[in-house]
Order: sequence, then C-alpha cells, then structure tokens
Amino acid sequence: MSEPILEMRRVSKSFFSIKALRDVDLTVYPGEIHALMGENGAGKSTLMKILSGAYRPDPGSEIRIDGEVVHIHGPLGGRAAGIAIIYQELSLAPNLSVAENIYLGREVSRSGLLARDAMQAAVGPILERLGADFAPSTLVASLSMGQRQLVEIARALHARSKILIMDEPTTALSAGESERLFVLIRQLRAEGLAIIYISHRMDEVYALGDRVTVLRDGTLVGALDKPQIRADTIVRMMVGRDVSSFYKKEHDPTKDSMARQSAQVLAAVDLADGGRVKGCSLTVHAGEVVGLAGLVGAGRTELAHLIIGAAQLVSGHVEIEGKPVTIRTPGEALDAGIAYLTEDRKALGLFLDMSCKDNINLAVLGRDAKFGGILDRDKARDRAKKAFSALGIRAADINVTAGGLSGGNQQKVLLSRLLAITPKILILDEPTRGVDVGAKSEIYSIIDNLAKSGTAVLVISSDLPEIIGICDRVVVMREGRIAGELTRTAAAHFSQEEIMALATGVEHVDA
Amino acid sequence: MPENGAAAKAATAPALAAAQETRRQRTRTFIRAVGMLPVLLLLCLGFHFLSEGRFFTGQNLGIVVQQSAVNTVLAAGMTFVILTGGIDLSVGSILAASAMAGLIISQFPDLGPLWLPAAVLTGAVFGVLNGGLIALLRLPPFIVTLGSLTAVRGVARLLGADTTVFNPSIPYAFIGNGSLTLIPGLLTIPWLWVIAVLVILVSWLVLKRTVLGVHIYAVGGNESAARLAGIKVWAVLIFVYAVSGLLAGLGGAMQAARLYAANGLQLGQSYELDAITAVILGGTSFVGGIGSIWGTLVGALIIAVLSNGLILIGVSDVWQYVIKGLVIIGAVALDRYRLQGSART
Amino acid sequence: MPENGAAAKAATAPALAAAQETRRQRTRTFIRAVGMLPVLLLLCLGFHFLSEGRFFTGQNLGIVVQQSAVNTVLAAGMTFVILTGGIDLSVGSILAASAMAGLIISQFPDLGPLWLPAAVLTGAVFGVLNGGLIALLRLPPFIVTLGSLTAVRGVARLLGADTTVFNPSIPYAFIGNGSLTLIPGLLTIPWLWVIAVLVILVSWLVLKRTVLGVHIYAVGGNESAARLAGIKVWAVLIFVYAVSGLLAGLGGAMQAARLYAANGLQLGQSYELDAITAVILGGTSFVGGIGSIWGTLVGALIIAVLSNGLILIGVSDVWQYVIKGLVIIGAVALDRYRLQGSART
Amino acid sequence: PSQAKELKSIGISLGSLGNPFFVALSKGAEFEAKKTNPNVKITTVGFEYDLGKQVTQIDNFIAAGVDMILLNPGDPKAVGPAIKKAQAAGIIVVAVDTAAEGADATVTTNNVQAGEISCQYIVDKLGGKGDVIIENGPQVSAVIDRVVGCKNVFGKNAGIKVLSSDQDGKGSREGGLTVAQGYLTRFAKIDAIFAINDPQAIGTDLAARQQGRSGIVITAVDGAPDIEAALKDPQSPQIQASASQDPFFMARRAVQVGVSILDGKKPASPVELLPSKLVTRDNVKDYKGWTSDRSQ
Ligand SMILES: Nc1ncnc2c1ncn2[C@@H]1O[C@H](COP(=O)(O)OP(=O)(O)OP(=O)(O)O)[C@@H](O)[C@H]1O
Ligand SMILES: Nc1ncnc2c1ncn2[C@@H]1O[C@H](COP(=O)(O)OP(=O)(O)OP(=O)(O)O)[C@@H](O)[C@H]1O
Ligand SMILES: [Mg+2]
Ligand SMILES: [Mg+2]
Repeated sequence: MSEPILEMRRVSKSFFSIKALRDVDLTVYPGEIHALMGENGAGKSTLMKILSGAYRPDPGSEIRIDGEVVHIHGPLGGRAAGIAIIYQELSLAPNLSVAENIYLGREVSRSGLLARDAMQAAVGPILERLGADFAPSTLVASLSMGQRQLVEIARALHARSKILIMDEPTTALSAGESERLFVLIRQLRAEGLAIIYISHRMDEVYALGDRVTVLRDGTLVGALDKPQIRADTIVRMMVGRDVSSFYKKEHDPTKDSMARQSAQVLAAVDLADGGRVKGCSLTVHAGEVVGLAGLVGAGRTELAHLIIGAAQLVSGHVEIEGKPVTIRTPGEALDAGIAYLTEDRKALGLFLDMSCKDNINLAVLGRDAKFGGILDRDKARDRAKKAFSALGIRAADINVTAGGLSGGNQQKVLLSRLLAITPKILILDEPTRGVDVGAKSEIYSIIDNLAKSGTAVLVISSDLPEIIGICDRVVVMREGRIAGELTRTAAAHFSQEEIMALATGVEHVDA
Repeated sequence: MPENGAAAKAATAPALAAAQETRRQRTRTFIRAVGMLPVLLLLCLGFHFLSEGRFFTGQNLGIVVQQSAVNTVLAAGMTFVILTGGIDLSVGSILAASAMAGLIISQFPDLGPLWLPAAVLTGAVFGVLNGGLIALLRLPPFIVTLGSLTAVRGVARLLGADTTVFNPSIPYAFIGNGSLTLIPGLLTIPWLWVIAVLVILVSWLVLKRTVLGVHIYAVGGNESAARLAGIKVWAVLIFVYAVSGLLAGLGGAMQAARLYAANGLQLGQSYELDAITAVILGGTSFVGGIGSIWGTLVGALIIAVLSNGLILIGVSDVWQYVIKGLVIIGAVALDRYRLQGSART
Repeated sequence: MPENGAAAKAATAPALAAAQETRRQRTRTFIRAVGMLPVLLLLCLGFHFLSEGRFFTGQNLGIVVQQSAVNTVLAAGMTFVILTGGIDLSVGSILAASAMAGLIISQFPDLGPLWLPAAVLTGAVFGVLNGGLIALLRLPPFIVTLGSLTAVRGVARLLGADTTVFNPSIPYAFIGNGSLTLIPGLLTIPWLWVIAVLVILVSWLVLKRTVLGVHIYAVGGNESAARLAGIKVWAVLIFVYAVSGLLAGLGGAMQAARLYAANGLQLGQSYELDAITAVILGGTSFVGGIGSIWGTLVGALIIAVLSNGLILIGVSDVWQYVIKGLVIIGAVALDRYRLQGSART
Repeated sequence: PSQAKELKSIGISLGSLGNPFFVALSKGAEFEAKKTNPNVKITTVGFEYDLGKQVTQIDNFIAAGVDMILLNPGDPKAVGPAIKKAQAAGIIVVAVDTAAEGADATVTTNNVQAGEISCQYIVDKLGGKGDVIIENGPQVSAVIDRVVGCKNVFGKNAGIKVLSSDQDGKGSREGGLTVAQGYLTRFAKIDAIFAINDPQAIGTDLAARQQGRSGIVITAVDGAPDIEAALKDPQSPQIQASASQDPFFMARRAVQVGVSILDGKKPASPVELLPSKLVTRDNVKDYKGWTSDRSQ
C-alpha cells in the first residue's frame, strides 16, 4: 500500500464540558473510499469539521497530510490543505444562485468585476454530471432539499481537492441520484482522490467502502479492511450489541380484523396546487403502512403539504374516514387527526433554542394544560424522559437545547413530538434521514406498532430498501402525478427495480 | 472483542457527564437570566461613591425605581414582541394617545374614575391594530409600527387639539405620586414601582408557566416550524402586539397620573428606544425565541440608574450623552465577555 | 442500469422547466427591484391632481429630488448594513458630527476647502468604530449603534460647544443649493441629487458586480455558511458599517452645504428612521440577504414626495403625521398584495 | 423659608441645550450664580421637550439636594405638581422664558409682544396690505404666544391676508427650508413670512433664494447670532427684522430673583416680563447680541 495521504492522531475535541472526541486516530490512503461509521452523536461530523478547519481540535491532537504535520486554521486553511467537504447540515446561502454558492469564497473576477457568466458556464458541466435538473442561475431558495444537496456536492467536486469528505451526502437523494453520485465517486477514486464517506445506509457502505473506521461515543472502536466489512460486524462495533432483525414488519392489514381492513382512513382525491402537484389521489387504510416513493423533486413533499394544509389547494379534496374535510392549516390537520413529520427538521421542524423537553411536548401542551392554559410541567417532564429512553436519544438531559444535539438525535426528538400526539393518521417525510442503524430499527418497530394499533401511516422515503422493508403498499410519484401503485402480497414483494421503473417512467430495465 | 467493556465504561462516564452538564447548564441559564445584574450593581456602587453617598438613600432609590417604572412597563410589553422576533416602535406614541384619552375622559365629572381603564383600553386597541396588520396582512413589524409611531402621534395631538390637557384632581392620582407603606416610617414603595413589578410578575407567569408562553417562544424561535406544528401564529402575534399596546396604555395612565397632564406632542417621544434598549440589555435576542423578562427589569433599572446617577454627580448634559452611549455599549461588551468565560464560545 | 435511458428522457423536460424557471425568476426579480415604483407614481399623480397641477413642475420636482438627496445617501449606506442583517441607528448622529466637523474646519482660512473630505472622513471613522465593535467583539448591531446614536450625538454637541456653527461663505456651497445645467434653460439637476444618484450607482456596482457584493449578500443570507466558505465575515461587516458611516458623513457635508450651518443637537434627529424606512419600503428584507439598491432609491423618493406633497396641498401639520403613517403602512400592504398576485404565495 | 440660605447648588432644566438660546441662557445663569457663590455646583440638563423627562429631572434635582431650580417649563400648567413637590422639599423654583404655575417667580421675554413687534414691522413694510404666512413651530408656549401676538397685529389690519399658519418648521433651518419650499411652490404670491424663530427664518430665506423669489419680507423672533449675521449680509436682503430676546440677561435676572427669595425677600410681582426690542437691518450694528461679552 502507498503512503497514507492523511493521518489524524490522538484527536480530541471538547465543547466546554462535553468531550465529543477522545484520542481518535484515522488513517486514509489516496485512491480509497474510507467509510466512517458510528451511531448518532458518535463524533463523525465533529472529526470531519476539525479536518476541514471549521473546528479547532484540543491541544495534543496531530494532523499529517502527505506525511507533514499541518495546522489547519479556519475553512481557508482546510481548503489550502487540499480538503473539500460536504457538510451534513446544508450550508448554502439561500438568497444566492447555484453558481454563486458553488463559487462562494473563491469567486472569479475580471478587472475587479464579477465574472458571473464565466462562473455559470463553468458550473454547468458539473451539474450535468450530477444529473441536476436546474440551471446554474437558479436561486437556491427555490430548490428542494434534494436539489440543494446536489448543489453541495457540486461545490465540493468543483473545489478540486486531494481529500474529499462527504458527510451523509445521500440523505436527501433518491436512488437514481445516489447511483449517479456513486459512479462519480468511483471515478474520483480512480483519479487517486481520497474520499471519506459518512453514511448510515449500510448498503452504500458495502457498495463503496474500501475500508471502514468505526467510532463510538467519541472514541475509536477500530478499523476494518475490505474483506472484513460485514454488516453484523460493523453494526456490533457501532452499537455494542447485535441488531437482529433490521426491518420490522409484523403488522399485516390483510390478516388483521376485517373491519379494520376496509376502514379507509385517509383519502386524497385529485389534489393539485396549480404548480408542482398535478392531480394526485391516494388512500391509506387503518393499520396500513403506505410508502410514497419517487425521484427528488417528484412532488412528494408538496403533496404531503397539501394534505395537511401547509400549502394552498387549487383543486381536489381530502377525506377522513370517508367524510370530506376542509383543512386550511396544519393546526386544523392536527385537530382532524393528521400529524406530519417534516423532511427539513432544522428549518421546519425543530426549535433549536428551545429545550428538548419543550420540543417534544410542544404539540400536546394545550391538551395537557391545567385550568385551560397553565403548563403541566410534571407531565411534560415525564413525557420527555419516556421519549428519551424509548428512542434512545443521546443528550445530557431533557433540558439541553435541541440545537446542541447531533443530527440523528434531533430527528428522534422531532419524531417524539409526533408520537406524543397519538394521531389517527401519521405522515412521515423521510423519517430515518440521518438516523443510525440502531435508532432506525427502533423507528421501524415504532411504525410497526403504530400500524398494529390501527394508525394509518404514510411514509415518504427515498430509501428504497426501507420502503420495501416496512410498507404494505407503495405509491410512486413522477413529475407531480401518481405513476403507479404496487401492493405487497404474501406471494410477491415489490422490488427496487419495479419502483424505479415507475419513478423514472422507463419500462425496460437492462440489468 | 472490546465492545462490552467499552460499553460498560461508556455508560458510567456519560451519566456523570450528564449530571455535570445539567448543573453547568443550570448555572448558565441562571447567569443568562440574572444577565446584567452585576453591571447594575457596579453602576450603583460607582454612583454612590462618586456622589458622596447620595445614591443609596431611601429617597433616591425611591426616585430611581419610580423613574424606571414606566419604561419597565413598556419594556415588558416590548419583551413579548421581541421574543416573537418582531419590534414595536409605536409604544411612545400609543402612550401619548392613551394618556390624552385618559385625561380627556377624566374631565367629565361622571366618567372620571373610568379614565384609567379608558387609557389602557385605548392602548390595547392600537396594539390590536398593529398586531392585525402584522399577523393577518403579513406586513413587516418595523414598517407597521413605524407607520403607527407617526400616525398615532398625530392622533394624540388631534385628541387634545395640540394643547396640554390638565386635570389637577384626576382620580387615582396616588398611583402616580403616592407610595405604598410596607413598614410605616421605614419602608415605602412608590405605587408606580408596585405596578411595574406586578407587570413583570404577570409577564413572567405568562411567558414561563402557560402554553401561550411556550408558543410565543416557539414563534420567535422558528416561525415556519411553529406554523407546521399547528400553532396559530397569527393569534400569537396579535396577542403580543396587543399586550405591548395595552402596556403602553398602562404606561400612559401612569405618566398621566404622575404629571396630572398630558400633551400629545411632548409625551413619550422616543420612549421606544429606551424600551428596546432595556430589553436588549436584558439579554433578549433580536431574532426572537431567546430571552427572559427578568433581564428586561434589570435593563430598565440600568437605564434609570444611569440617568439618575449622572445628574446626581453633576455631569453636564452633553457629557451625559457621551457617557450613556458608551456605558450601554460597554455593558453588552462586558456581558459578552462574561458569558464567554462561563459558557459557549 | 437505468441511468442512461432515464437521464436522456429526464434531460429534455427539466431543461425546459429550468428555462421557464429562470424566466419566471427574472420576472420576479424585476418586480421586486421595481418594487414600489407603482406606488411612487400613484402618489405623484395623486398629489399633482390634488395640488391643482403644482406637483409636476420642473421647480417642484427639483425640490423633491433635492429633499430626497440626503436621505437617499443615508439609505444607500443603510442598504449595505441591512443586507448583512444588521442595522445602523447612528447615522443621524454621525451626520451631525460630520457636519459640525466640516463646518469648523471650513472656518479656518487655510483649511477651508478641506472641510468636505474632513466631514466624510469623520463619518467613516465613526462607521469603522461601529463596525469594529460589531464584527470583532460580536456585539449586537442594534445596541452598538444605539450606543453611538447617543454618544456621537454628544460628540457633535461638544464639537460646537453646543451652539450653531455657521459659515455663509463655505467653499463648495454650490453642491448644497446649486444645480447642474444639462440643457441650458430647460433641464437643470440639483447637485445634491447628482451626488445621490452617483452614490446609488456606485452602490449598485459594488453590490451587484463585485466579489465583495456577493460576500455581503452571502453574509446576510447565511452567516455561518459564509464563514465556512472562507469569507472573512468580520471584514465584510466592518466594510458595511464603514460605508454607512462614510455616507452619513457625506450626508452631513451635503446638509452643511445646503444650510451653511450645523447644530450638533438639531441636525439629523431621527434621520435613521427615515433611512431605514426607505430601505424597507424598497423591499430589502430585515433578515438580510435580500434586496436591491434601486428599491432604496424608490423608497427614499416616496418619503420625499410624501413630505413635499402634503405641504403642497396644504394639509396641516398634525394631519400630516396621521396621513404619512397610514400611507407608509398602505404602501407596503399594496406591495405585498401586488407580489402575491404575481408570484409566490 | 425665612432664614437666609447660601446658594450652594442649582439645577437647571431647559428645553434643549443644542439651541444657542438655551446655551446663552445657561451661561447667564452660570455667570450670576458664580457671582453669588464662586463654589456653586451647577447641573444643567435639557428635557428635549418631553414632559415626563422634565418631571424626572426635577425629581433628580430634589434627590441631589439643590437649593434652587431654574426651569424652562415644558408646559405652564403641567409641571405645576412637580414644582410643588420641589417646593415641599424646600427648593426655590424660578421659571425662565415660559411662565409656570406655582413657581416662586417667573422671568420671561414678553413673547406676545415679540410676535407683535415682529409682525407690526411686516404690516408697516407692506403698507397694511398683502399676503402673508405665519410659519409655525413646535407647539410650546413661547411659540404659541408669538403666534398669538402676530395674529393680533395681522387681525387688526384688514388688508393683510394670512395664507397659512399651520405648518411646523421644527424650529430649525432645515425645517424652515423644507416648509418654505412647499409654501413657495404652493403660493405664487407671498409678500411676507413671519417665522417663529431665527433658524426657521434663515431656512426660509435659503429656500426663497434657491427658487429665485425676491421681495418677500421675512421677520422672526430671537435675535440670535446667525440672524445678526444675516441682517448684516447683503446677500440676504429679504431677512429684515427679528424681535430680540436677551437670554443671558433673562437668566441673570432669574437667578437674582431666586437668590433674593432665598434670602427671604419676596419679589414685587411673581412674573417679570422682559420687553423685546426689534433688531432691523438699520439698527443691527448697535445690537449687543447673545454672544457679546456681558460680564459687566
Ligand atoms: N457545536 C456543538 N456544541 C456542543 N456540542 C456539540 C457541538 N457539535 C457537536 N456536539 C456534540 O458532540 C457529539 C458528537 O456530535 P457529531 O455531530 O460529531 O455526531 P455524529 O457522529 O456526526 O452524529 P450523526 O450521525 O447524528 O450526525 C454530540 O454529542 C453532540 O451533541
Ligand atoms: N421549501 C421549499 N421552498 C420552495 N420550493 C420548494 C420547497 N420545497 C420544495 N419546493 C419545490 O417543490 C418541488 C417539489 O419538491 P418536493 O420536496 O415536493 O419533492 P420530493 O419528491 O419530496 O423531493 P425531495 O425528495 O427532494 O424532497 C421542488 O423541486 C421545489 O422546486
Ligand atoms: Mg454527523
Ligand atoms: Mg421531499
């Protein structure tokens, strides 16, 4: 093997009292894809931010690039050392165009004036390689989460680095885009780049990873070479125990009581918003888990927003238990028994400056309140504590602010809020985005239990194995319309290929 | 395999760390809530020393708290507004209009005693108008309340036909100049200050102990998330501007009772700046979602102590400007420095 | 693997969609930039009609643009600041201090002609001080500039020992009261307005055509993203406050040349509110990152037209307050309504 | 207080210290107080035309234990209660420039008379016939009185037509300039403008010169240094007269009256009205202005 391009030795990092990293070592060689694994809050992002210059490590830490000790001061230092990074938390300026974001901090200027056209022209090919369907001049604010993720990737690729860090780059991507990205990553590997890849999706790690380093609670557990990479090994190293059955699906709407089977709880009839969503109908029955699949930008999130009244309906209506209802605001949706988990937890979900306790209790405060408005603080505390242990949320205390949690733990806090409502209908938009394997299986079993107890669940997900693993039925969207529906029968499961065919509109798939 | 050992080891360490963290966080919350208290004490001591012992006398302390009372009440309302990420520039004008309305009513022999609720109500009505425009038409708070800063000032002047309205025998005048005797001959508290403290207490109760309070913080912390979580954002917004208006009305009543008079032009000019300063000095964040009402009280006291102390030690008017400005900047700088030492970077 | 087929098919539709999207976006940007222009025209026409044709006369238009000039210059600086998500409350005070400094220098026979750069420089120095406190000590802009609003006002008064400084023979007086003749006897433009338009043009160039401009927008749009991209956020912040201060200094020079006098206390009182109003009327967002300098120009003109028109049609002072406030609110309401119809919900 | 007391400390609350008038006033007070007691402690503050602030300042003076308060009341009646409170604390309260209810004494320019002579000049100049404007200002009692005086005179002359009197020139050059620009556009024929103070008159003159309007008689009240210069300046012939006040002397009188009350001597009349003299382009060279050396 050649000389390592990157060596991190005894790297530690503390955020005042929390020790996020303790003497972690990491060795990366050129021309390899190095997967960094660990549970939520294990310290993966922190380690990468130290490398990129966003954080400064504690004294005693040592970083060598190409054998030489370097001190990385600030993001500019990271860039100078040949490091490019895709941050886990999107870091784009929404008010700027795609091209401006990609060039941010490295703008091209001619005789003092900005060379906007040249920048846009240079960005075009990269976007094309990624299969992005938007122009370089588009405002980032008008892009969906998935599209924004592509912009982040384009930015990192454009930086032409020696070491490329990708911190969960596919969380907002669906299968098609992800595949395209993997092709690119392999190309870059062939060009001799070192790639550090963080993901909670196991299949990606098998497919891509040349070596794996596993962290737990801020410490190094160990590193594995290609032949040793096996699901159970990695999971055991990460979690410290075996996670046996990963996808859990014990509920069965076809077998459970007949009465419930026929109960159509949610029906969306011909919903359209005059823009992206062009007349979509779907139904969800009691005790059923329905998946909503599609490519990025297919309009799944918009459809969910229409159902819960977060966006304006232009035509169509929603029925609950067979009766048409008018839902104009998310508040009315809650009153009608529909709870919605947003895909954009930072912008639309969490209150980062509020405590986890308040975040978890927010939707049920009114229900719990005494004398028509006085907070019941005991109930709130108990509920938060229960949620912490039920979902294994890793935080010092229920009173810490949600903003200080790692991405996956934030997701769990948000999910706890919805579960507290005990709704009739639950719409989950990318429920396991950024969640580690252990927690994922917890979430799957929660979904399963809810279905067993008669809740109607609609899961929007770009993670096809997940959809296949937990859903009874899949509705596939393509460009704002329902492209088709696949039902799981005892005899035949729907396959990844079937779903992709519907999502892309390409019938024949060459293997 | 090392997992089990590590897990066992990891289990105790986080538990310990968690306990430590909780304690530390509590300290931090406390420091934040206490906010500028050290700065306030420092100022008081400084003035006491420089004024040759005139500061800490019963009479002077009475004057300071009395002077801070109206601003405290306005700043309490402003805290609600700023917690939602908004701003209310119109409080000074609403105060003037409410005082005018109150005094005019007080001159009718039959309606006399109603002047106080009338003043408060006037303020609330203007507040609801502000809130309605902001919440329902989704206009920017700065522009709406700047518009009403101007328009309501005009209304205040129109009410009295641009003259001073005067009523030496206004009912409830005691709230303006009287004191509540707690220990006869020893401890009396100006009624104005009693009102201000009550306002702070009720505000604290609403903000920290009710569902509405959590919703106010939520709207300020992340408005779109609040909307998705089913909170009636418009209702929360109307509420906070109504509270701000109502408290400005109360401030107008307090000012009227204190002066026995009101003038549409000369009352409440640029009070909004003092109120906002008190809130921000108190550690409430401009973006919304972060802050406490106790900080506001301390902020209002700092402003009053500064005005009183500088006169007490005989600083000339011009230098008062310079010093006041520098102390305000110095206070937040000190605060920033202090927080940095104790908590996050 | 489905990639190729899917990609081919997907390529045409999105390309079309992208082109459409770009066009739509351009329309939207244009509407935003044009901003309040319709409101401005409506106001002008209304005043022309009500004043029996006195509004659209060469002389009156000259007066309007002249009256808008100083505010336009201040508002241009304020646009830089608000684009980064900040605010500068001290411009009025800095204007006063700069005018004082300039007039004092102008009284020395030898230094006379240097008064203009001296005034501008004074403003820039105060601006850099503001910026330094905000960028380096990370203090909230509202508090820092509120502090300097007060402190610099004191300095302005100290400079003139609290009296009016006047100089009837101040050099370059023509910029205050003279006009640039473009077509003799037909078209003359007040120098004040020429300066204001130049300031707007240069600001536009900086904001839209330079790297620094992109960085300003980036800092306002997402400060942490800007920091992570290696932008020197502190330098950007110091720059915008320095620009705001410098332009306030220029405004002070313009005011001094116009009035041949300056008074530390009276000059520039609450100019900051007018400047901020112009910026916000012009469609720049308070959160930062969104807005254009052309909108600011329109906003400043609206304010000047409003003041001029109301006097022209003989509305009494008190009612001017009421109407001005309502028109400002009405203007943003109208704008909101217009945007809603044409673009996003 | 019947026993004679020494003047150890004095508090002064004035309209706005940025106004040269009040600066001259505070200098006069200082001069006289120092003459009485060289070690006197003087605190001067401006209340910026905010009633609440003035009452606060009075409270602060009480706390600071001053012997005398020199007050330019924001409102003649409204500060009454605060004055009573100060008197209850044994403090002598003297009002200057504006009368105040309940004050131990008042020394003020006769503002009504000042308005009268300034406007009488206009009437004489116009020969009793013409279109005039009263350029109003902030509605404080001194301004209100001047306008009252002016209206008295104009009312007596049937030939004089007042075109407008409801615009606020804010008491400043800038305000005067802005308001006058509007007036000059609005009215094609204006024969004279009475501005409630000097800065407004100068601003008005600037507006007229800018628009090339001539033949307008501009008068004012105050006799401030800048109007002195304008009256001597051949380039501003339209500014013709100002009814002068003497703030320096006014303040000295006020302190003298206060000190004598402190000594237990009641003044003959509680209100002392100082007459105003008209300064014109003809007699300006003999005028002893606000900044001339008064330490006689
Ligand atoms: N800025 C910060 N302030 C305080 N604590 C932090 C900060 N950033 C990270 N932490 C803490 O450091 C620990 C590691 O977080 P990190 O984001 O590196 O986890 P991660 O492995 O990337 O998890 P995930 O898979 O959920 O993204 C967590 O306990 C987190 O709470
Ligand atoms: N927050 C938003 N602001 C503006 N436009 C948005 C937003 N979210 C989505 N859109 C628009 O709606 C379109 C459809 O996106 P939507 O999120 O509904 O699709 P999706 O199938 O859920 O895709 P994704 O997996 O990316 O979330 C996007 O292409 C985008 O143009
Ligand atoms: Mg992470
Ligand atoms: Mg989506």
